[in-house]
Amino acid sequence: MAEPDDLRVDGDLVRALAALLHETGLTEIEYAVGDRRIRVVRGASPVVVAAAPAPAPAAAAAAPLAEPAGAVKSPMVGTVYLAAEPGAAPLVAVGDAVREGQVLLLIEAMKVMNQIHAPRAGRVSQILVADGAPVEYGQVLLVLD
Amino acid sequence: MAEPDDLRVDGDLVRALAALLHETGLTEIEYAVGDRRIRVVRGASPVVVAAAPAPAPAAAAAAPLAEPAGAVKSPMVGTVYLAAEPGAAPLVAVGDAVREGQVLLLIEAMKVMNQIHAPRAGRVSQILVADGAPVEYGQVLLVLD
Amino acid sequence: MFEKVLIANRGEIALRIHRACREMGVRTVAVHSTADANAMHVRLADESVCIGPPAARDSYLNMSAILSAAAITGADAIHPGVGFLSENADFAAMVEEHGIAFIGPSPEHLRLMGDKVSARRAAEGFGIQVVPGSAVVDPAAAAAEARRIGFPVLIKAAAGGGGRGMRLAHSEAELASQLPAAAAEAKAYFGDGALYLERYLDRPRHIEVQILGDGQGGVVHLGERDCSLQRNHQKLLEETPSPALDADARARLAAAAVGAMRQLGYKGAGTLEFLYRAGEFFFIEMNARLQVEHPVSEMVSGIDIVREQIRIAAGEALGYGQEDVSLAGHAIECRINAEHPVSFAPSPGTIASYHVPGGLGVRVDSALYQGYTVPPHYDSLVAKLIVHGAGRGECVMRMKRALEEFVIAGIDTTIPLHQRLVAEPDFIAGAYDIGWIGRFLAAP
Amino acid sequence: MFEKVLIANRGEIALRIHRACREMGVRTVAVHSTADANAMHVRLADESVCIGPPAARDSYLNMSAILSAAAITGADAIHPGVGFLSENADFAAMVEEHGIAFIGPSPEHLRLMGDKVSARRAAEGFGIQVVPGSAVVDPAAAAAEARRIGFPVLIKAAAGGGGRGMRLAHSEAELASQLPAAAAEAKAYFGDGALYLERYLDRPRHIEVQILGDGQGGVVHLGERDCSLQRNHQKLLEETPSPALDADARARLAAAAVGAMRQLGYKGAGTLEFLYRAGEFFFIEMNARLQVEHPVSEMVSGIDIVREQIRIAAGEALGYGQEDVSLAGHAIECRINAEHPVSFAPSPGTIASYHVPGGLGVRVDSALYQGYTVPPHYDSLVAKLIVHGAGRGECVMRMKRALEEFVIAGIDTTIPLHQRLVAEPDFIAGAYDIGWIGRFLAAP
Repeated sequence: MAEPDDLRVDGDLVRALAALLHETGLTEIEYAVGDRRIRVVRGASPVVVAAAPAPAPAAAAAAPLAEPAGAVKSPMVGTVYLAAEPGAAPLVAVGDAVREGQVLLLIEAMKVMNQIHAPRAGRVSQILVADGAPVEYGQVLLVLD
Repeated sequence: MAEPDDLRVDGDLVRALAALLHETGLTEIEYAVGDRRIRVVRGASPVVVAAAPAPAPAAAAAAPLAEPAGAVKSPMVGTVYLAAEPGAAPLVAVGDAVREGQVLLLIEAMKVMNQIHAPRAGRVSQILVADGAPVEYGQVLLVLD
Repeated sequence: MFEKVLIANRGEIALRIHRACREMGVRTVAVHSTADANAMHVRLADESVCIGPPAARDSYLNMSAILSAAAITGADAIHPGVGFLSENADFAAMVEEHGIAFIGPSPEHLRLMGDKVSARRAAEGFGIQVVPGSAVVDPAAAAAEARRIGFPVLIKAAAGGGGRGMRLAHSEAELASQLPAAAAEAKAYFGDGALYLERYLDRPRHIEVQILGDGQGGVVHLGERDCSLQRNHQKLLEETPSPALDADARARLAAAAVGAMRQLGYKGAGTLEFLYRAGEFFFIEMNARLQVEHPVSEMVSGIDIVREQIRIAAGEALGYGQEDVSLAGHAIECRINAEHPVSFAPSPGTIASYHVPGGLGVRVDSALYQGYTVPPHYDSLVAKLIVHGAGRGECVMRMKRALEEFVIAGIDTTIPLHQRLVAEPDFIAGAYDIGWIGRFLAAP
Repeated sequence: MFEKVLIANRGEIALRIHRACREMGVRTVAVHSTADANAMHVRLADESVCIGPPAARDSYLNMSAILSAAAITGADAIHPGVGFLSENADFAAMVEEHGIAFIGPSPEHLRLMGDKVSARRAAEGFGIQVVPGSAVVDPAAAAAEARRIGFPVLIKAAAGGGGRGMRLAHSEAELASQLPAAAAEAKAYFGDGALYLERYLDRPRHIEVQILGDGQGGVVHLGERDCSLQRNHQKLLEETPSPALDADARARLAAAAVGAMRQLGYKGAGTLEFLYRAGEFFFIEMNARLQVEHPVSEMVSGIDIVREQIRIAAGEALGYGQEDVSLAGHAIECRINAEHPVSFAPSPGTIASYHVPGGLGVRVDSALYQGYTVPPHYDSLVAKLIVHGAGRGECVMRMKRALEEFVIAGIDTTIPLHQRLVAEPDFIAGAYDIGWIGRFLAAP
């Protein structure tokens, strides 16, 4: 008799069932013998992805699909600067603790410098843009812990 | 009691159930005997149907999707006759026992009368065409028990 | 020629512009709202920039975001498409101030044609007949003017468009009672309470002339379009040539439009719109931009209007005259909207299946694809089905069979309405006016 | 006009014919094998009849099944399409004997043009130059003939086609050794061991002329097509006009073809195929039927060739002369096959996703749809992408962008091959001959 910690996934079994799904056109197979039970389901979802032509590369780096909880996103299109003026020290660095409202970055749009403020206090865990880089609306600039 | 290594998938069983799903138009079958249980589901697979414009009505009645085991199908396109000549008695009627090779129907194609013979002995359980009706290739003409 | 064109629009017209650029070897930048991240033109463009949230005022109408996108991508021209900023003279001026070419007419001409009163005055100056009428100064003067031009009269917002805020007055009493409400409505819709009064024409046709001018003396027309089939002033189906015009009327109309644009020194693609009734044309307005229904003119002329816009904006001369333009056959466009074909309720949603008609003389301009989700934030036009044929009869039959083949599932569309339309004896006979659709839809 | 046309074919050409009928108000009967029960033309036709199992000899080549289908549906005409029974004189005669119209030339003309030797003799009779050569009577006479026309010579099956069984001989010794094998091959492929010997032309172009004749004295041509881009004698890409011809050569070619068809009293659509080299045309054969590549001629002429076939078969006169036919712009067709783009291995299977290019000047003739399964039983042509433009350069750019937009997933297709092709400097320059593709594919 199998022990509970014996419940390892049998890859070959899953593959065999998946092949059966394809072969038969089924979308789900459930199988149980005693206390052992397996159920495989094939969704009808691939259409969306397959239907579209290959996406063209985005101008700016696309925002990551899963964005971190403390992401600070760009409110506008423009060019990002990490320092108040050329040659000056960066406004913030990874590891810095910041106050709510503190200026984190600058974004130049239409020849105007816009300050990007910390939405809350926290610690800068990542900076995702380079000085002078173009940014698009909604792009994640940096992450606060 | 089934041993753990008894959890082998019976591919033939799944295939048989899949065929049953197709044949019956069901979308799900669940089966249990003692502690053994199987469940197969067929999705609504709308792609094929949805992608194509509404099908036009067929000239002749389309062959039924699930054809009976003893179906005698038309080997040609033409006009079917149930009797050897106008006004004569039908060659066979529902309930008749027929010998292998017995003439069941006539199909006129290119002004030639073609005899349709019984592929095996049996009893006529259904006649699915009317005298003088057009038939297409593969259309079920009658069914032998 | 430009290196890189930023397309400041969305949907099928953005794809239309992308295609023209691609065929000219010009790179494209798509700008888009967050709602359009998966749009076809975004996928096909060389580069794309997200410029704002779904609301148009924060994205497709956000001038500074669009200019910033042009700056960070190094675009040397902006095509504004149709709607949004395409007729905004301030935007055109701002684009040019940034050293970027605006693919459209000059800001001065946008300004001139953007105001109904100044456009009408300009047309009169060019010797084109306008619907008799004038600006409303005060109620007493309006009453006197109405008596002069004859009741019923139409009250319109001077800054308006798209039929919004129009009111009909059959008598002096009605006029007096309508004026304050019309002014309030004009103020609310267009930020300007100024009104305009004109003669009401009974059952006219809407006929417009497609013009191309290079601003260097070259002006040609690509024939007229009959856009009388309108529901609530929204065009549903357009065709060229108009079944209502004879050769003489057609020649008079084209000569008037070309003459005016030559005098103006117009640069770009533009459309002069007229009401037509009993042999007479009355100028109503000029759309100093590309129009949704431009494909029908392309089908009969063989001229790619968007390519011409781009060439003209790049400083090229037309390089051909009217004698080089030959208009062959007949073309019809059906606008397919994501709307219920009876209730006209908008129907955004995911396209479960999509199959376009093909074959000879059939063109589809659409940014749909299977699996695409039509967002709820923008207008409902999702596809334009355009057919071309040797004659009008052949063309109508081709439209019928193409509509039969067109599958858009998952959302409601106006395809069934168009199928009814092309089977109507009045449509087949070409006997319709701008009120026809309203009566057709109201019929039991 | 006919009431109901039976379409004795499958795939995109069956859909093509259905569309023409539909636009003429003629009802359609689709016939199909069991493998094609879900085909697009079957779904769209007014009626459909299953005529046999997948093998073509039992279905699409099954004359009695097709005639029976016509009888039970009451069709009054049969369109044979392309391939299958389209050039079968016996079938045409049988159809007519049953009181049904055959949409194609007379059985006599099919017979005349169906045999290379009689076709060539007819052409010579009409004053058209043929490739020097003659039928092989015996080895000694063949050697004498080869000396007369000059080595290298080409040995062909008299009853052959599609390039099958052709052999090149560079000397008398080679000729002597090739003749028996060629005869055996001709016998095996075509059921007839008769051979034909002709001068081998070095790197000629394949240029053909599209003809329409009404059998009542009316004959017009719709210009030429350059079909030199062939792999193993299978055309891959066709265009009109040919980039190789000047106005004089073009006029001579058209005049020869029209003159011949007028003398013959030809009824229907047909194509005279020529090899062209250094200003000289040599007749090779006539296809007395619709051709796969007919759309390019439709794009430049605006004439619906299938509609004309149907009108002619119904006894109508053309109703226009050569002076009424104007050929405008340039057109290119890419044949998209369900084959691996490098290995050319056939790739039947289910279409996982399908998205066709659209916009100005783009036409797709295809019976594919998302979810359709391409059966393994028939030829691999699954789509024709045709573009039209004002000039050849514009047309090539349009083809490039249309190929970029075309999505056919789930099977391999030749789209990537076409993408390479339209980017090749030789293709862009129009500098290719019938051997070009072979050299291109053999290059490392």
